[in-house]
Amino acid sequence: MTRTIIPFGPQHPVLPEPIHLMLTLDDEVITEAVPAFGFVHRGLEKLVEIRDFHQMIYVVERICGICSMLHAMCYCQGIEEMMGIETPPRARFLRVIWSELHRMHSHLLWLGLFADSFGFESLFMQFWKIREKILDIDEATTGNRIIVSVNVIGGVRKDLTLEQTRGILSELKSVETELKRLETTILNDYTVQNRTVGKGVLTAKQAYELGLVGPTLRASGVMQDARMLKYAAFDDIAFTPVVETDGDCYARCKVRFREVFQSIDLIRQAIGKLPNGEIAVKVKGRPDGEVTSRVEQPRGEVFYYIRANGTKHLERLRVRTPTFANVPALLTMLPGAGLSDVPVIVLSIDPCISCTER
Amino acid sequence: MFEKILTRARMRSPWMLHFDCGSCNGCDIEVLACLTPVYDVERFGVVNTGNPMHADILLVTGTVNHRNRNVLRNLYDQMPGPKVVVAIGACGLTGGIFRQAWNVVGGVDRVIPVDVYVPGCPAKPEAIIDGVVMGLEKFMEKQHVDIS
Amino acid sequence: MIRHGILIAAALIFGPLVGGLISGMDRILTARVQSRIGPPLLQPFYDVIKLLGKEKVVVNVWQAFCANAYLTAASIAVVLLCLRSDLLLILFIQAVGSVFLVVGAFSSTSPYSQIGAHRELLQMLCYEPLLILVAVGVYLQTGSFRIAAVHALHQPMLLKLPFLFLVLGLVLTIKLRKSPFDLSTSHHAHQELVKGLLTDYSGPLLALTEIAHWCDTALLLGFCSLFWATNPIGALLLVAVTYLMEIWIDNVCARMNWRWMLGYGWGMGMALSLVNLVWLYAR
Amino acid sequence: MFTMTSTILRNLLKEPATRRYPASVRPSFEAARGEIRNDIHVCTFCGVCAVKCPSQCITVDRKAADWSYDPSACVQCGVCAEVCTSGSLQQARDYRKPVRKKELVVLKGATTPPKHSDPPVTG
Repeated sequence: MTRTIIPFGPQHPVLPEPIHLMLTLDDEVITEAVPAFGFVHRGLEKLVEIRDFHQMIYVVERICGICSMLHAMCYCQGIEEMMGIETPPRARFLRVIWSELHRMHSHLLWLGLFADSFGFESLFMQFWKIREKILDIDEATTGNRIIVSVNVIGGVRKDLTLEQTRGILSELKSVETELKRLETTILNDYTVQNRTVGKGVLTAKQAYELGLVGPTLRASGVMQDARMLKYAAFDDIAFTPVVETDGDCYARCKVRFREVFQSIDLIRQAIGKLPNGEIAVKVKGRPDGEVTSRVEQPRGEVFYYIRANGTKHLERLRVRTPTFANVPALLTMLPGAGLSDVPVIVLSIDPCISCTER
Repeated sequence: MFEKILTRARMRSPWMLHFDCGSCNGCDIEVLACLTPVYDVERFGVVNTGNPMHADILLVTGTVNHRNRNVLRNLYDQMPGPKVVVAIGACGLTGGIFRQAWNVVGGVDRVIPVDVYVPGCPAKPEAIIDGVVMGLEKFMEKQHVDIS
Repeated sequence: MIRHGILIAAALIFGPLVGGLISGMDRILTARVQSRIGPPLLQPFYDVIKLLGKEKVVVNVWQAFCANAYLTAASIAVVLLCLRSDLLLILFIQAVGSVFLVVGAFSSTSPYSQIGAHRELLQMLCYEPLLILVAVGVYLQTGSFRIAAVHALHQPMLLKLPFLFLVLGLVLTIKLRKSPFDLSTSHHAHQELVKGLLTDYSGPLLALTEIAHWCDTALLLGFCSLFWATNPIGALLLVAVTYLMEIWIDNVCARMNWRWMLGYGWGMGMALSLVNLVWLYAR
Repeated sequence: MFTMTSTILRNLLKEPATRRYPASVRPSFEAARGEIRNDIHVCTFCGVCAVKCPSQCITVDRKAADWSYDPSACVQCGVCAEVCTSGSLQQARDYRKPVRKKELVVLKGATTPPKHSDPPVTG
């Protein structure tokens, strides 16, 4: 067979999101991959001109449904820093709990989609079955399965009762046992390893030079995690990033799988140390000045730049999302890979196109 | 007689095509979650085909923008009839919270005819199942229209 | 003559019917092992009736002809099996049908369809030699390629050809498009080629290929049943166990790539067949 | 290889995880954020909800005593119910059902709006 050009996307069942990849194939081996973006661009950063800075929380929350909690948290932390608001300790711990729940649901979703990318449908179903438990916790405590809308400037909107924290802990226990059962399959199965080990390898140097973030970077052996900045309540919680050294799809899978357990541990710590008190402080005045804010999302570090001018509308909002940083890795890894490895490699960076394009 | 059997078969075997038309992933994931064990829409014969040529029911999530409107139009045109379009989520209905953003055209119905609107942000899987079932009733009506 | 007529009619009706029912049961069981409820038993029939009633989109005339030819070949193969005809003839007619399916896919311009067709050719390259080897094993055992000779045996063939039965299982996995080998197209959408081979078949044409696929399923399971031809209950049990194993394999394996399939299929299949054939020959 | 076997056997022996949705409906969680309902007789038409709504899908006409909202643009964040001064806006637990046609919800109160002594203070 000679040269074939495959249009991968914008509508493709492997990746539900619209990204268009022009894959030039030479006998099922990729020689060139050219991405085309813009199918999800909504231009919401410009909405700051017509939405005030409180309303923008709900807009940035809808940049992406999978990392929504962390977008809002990053935005609120930025505004709080700008306005010099000290959030109550309880609110900071609650933010950690919900953000780690969000990370768990995102990673479980990814593990399922990843299993599906190499055609392991029954494994996909198992991960998504477990994920429903996390979503139930979210819905019971915040009111919505995915877009939790708990962050406000100065704290959080909802509180956890003692009963709810107990409920969370017992649910997490069952999630943990069910995940342990799948550990041998996703990490040790012959067919899974055959499809993931040695695929899309990035060395630590390459990964660092490409400017990758998040699990994709940590799987290449670079220890970097925005949670090490000790935002929210992370200064009171023991935390070491999960790092693997192989830098292939299997290592990325391993990092994310281990991070789910790490999140369970972090939530347990946060619930154990949850202080009493207020959950939000009253906000007075208008933001003025400029600030940057960083938070570790499931996909990596998100970066917000906010500039305000003392009115209720912000002057400029700029979001740099983790997938934006990780896409160059894709273009390095794809040439030379087989067509059947494309979904595995594309998913291994956990692309979130709606974040990237906003 | 054959018409009756055909309508019954159509109602029981809606193969779906899901197009993320610039959604925030919220509704997207809920559509996928419908396929998974807890909701399992395969009970109603729904299969995620991913191929417009095979699909009967088009689930669209998210806002339409100037770039993906052509893709949406193409997908709709490629589906052989009879077909049903279900718009999902506040964004799919009107553009939701983004409808004043500069690159947003608006709801899905600006580009293709929509049969069922499923509100919500994101729409719950139960609501999506309701929407699909409601869309299937359309097959029955369409049949009557065709005969008369 | 009348007996033959009835047999042919029965094969034409019950071949696809049995195949469809098996496919329905397959879907329910697959759903159950994935902790779901799954569709009703008659779901495949609803699907096909619906597809027959869809708007006809013909990419080109050649493809329409190919879909019809595939169905014709597949049903002729089932009829011949019921008439206890020549095993080699059946296998060749079945292969001709598959070739038509591939040619139809090649005739469209969609790259998905093209690559799917290419992979299907590789799959055929993998399983056809193995099928012939199984037929050779049957010949060595019975002294004839005719199925009637198998029915004349006093002892189940499985006892003499256990490894060749495993090889047939391997072929069945490829032919049923089950998981490690669902390369060219699969029953669910999530794969890099969308629907691969079947991408451009749509509406009534897709229904034809689906019915033909049921015939293929019935044919291969009928072939399996020959390994316990002495007793109908034994044959039924053997087929049931074989199919359960297929569902099991489907649900515990990831999809592999074609290199692995050729290596594993040929390596494992040839080795098992040779061991069995040498054993038969030496005895 | 075949490490998934124990999981699929366990699934086969246990009940499916499926909730048979239309046949059995799970009640919504207490905290669930569903559709917005306005008790128009209590509403004072102060317009805070319209100002605060992040999706800007509520319009209040004070003179005509009109309260209308676009359910198909609502993102169900619950801010309007939170800031409602008269307590007339409530967020129900149930999600809004799918519809065939998009419609605005227009509620008409008494033509002379009840006087409220306290003008709303926005924070």
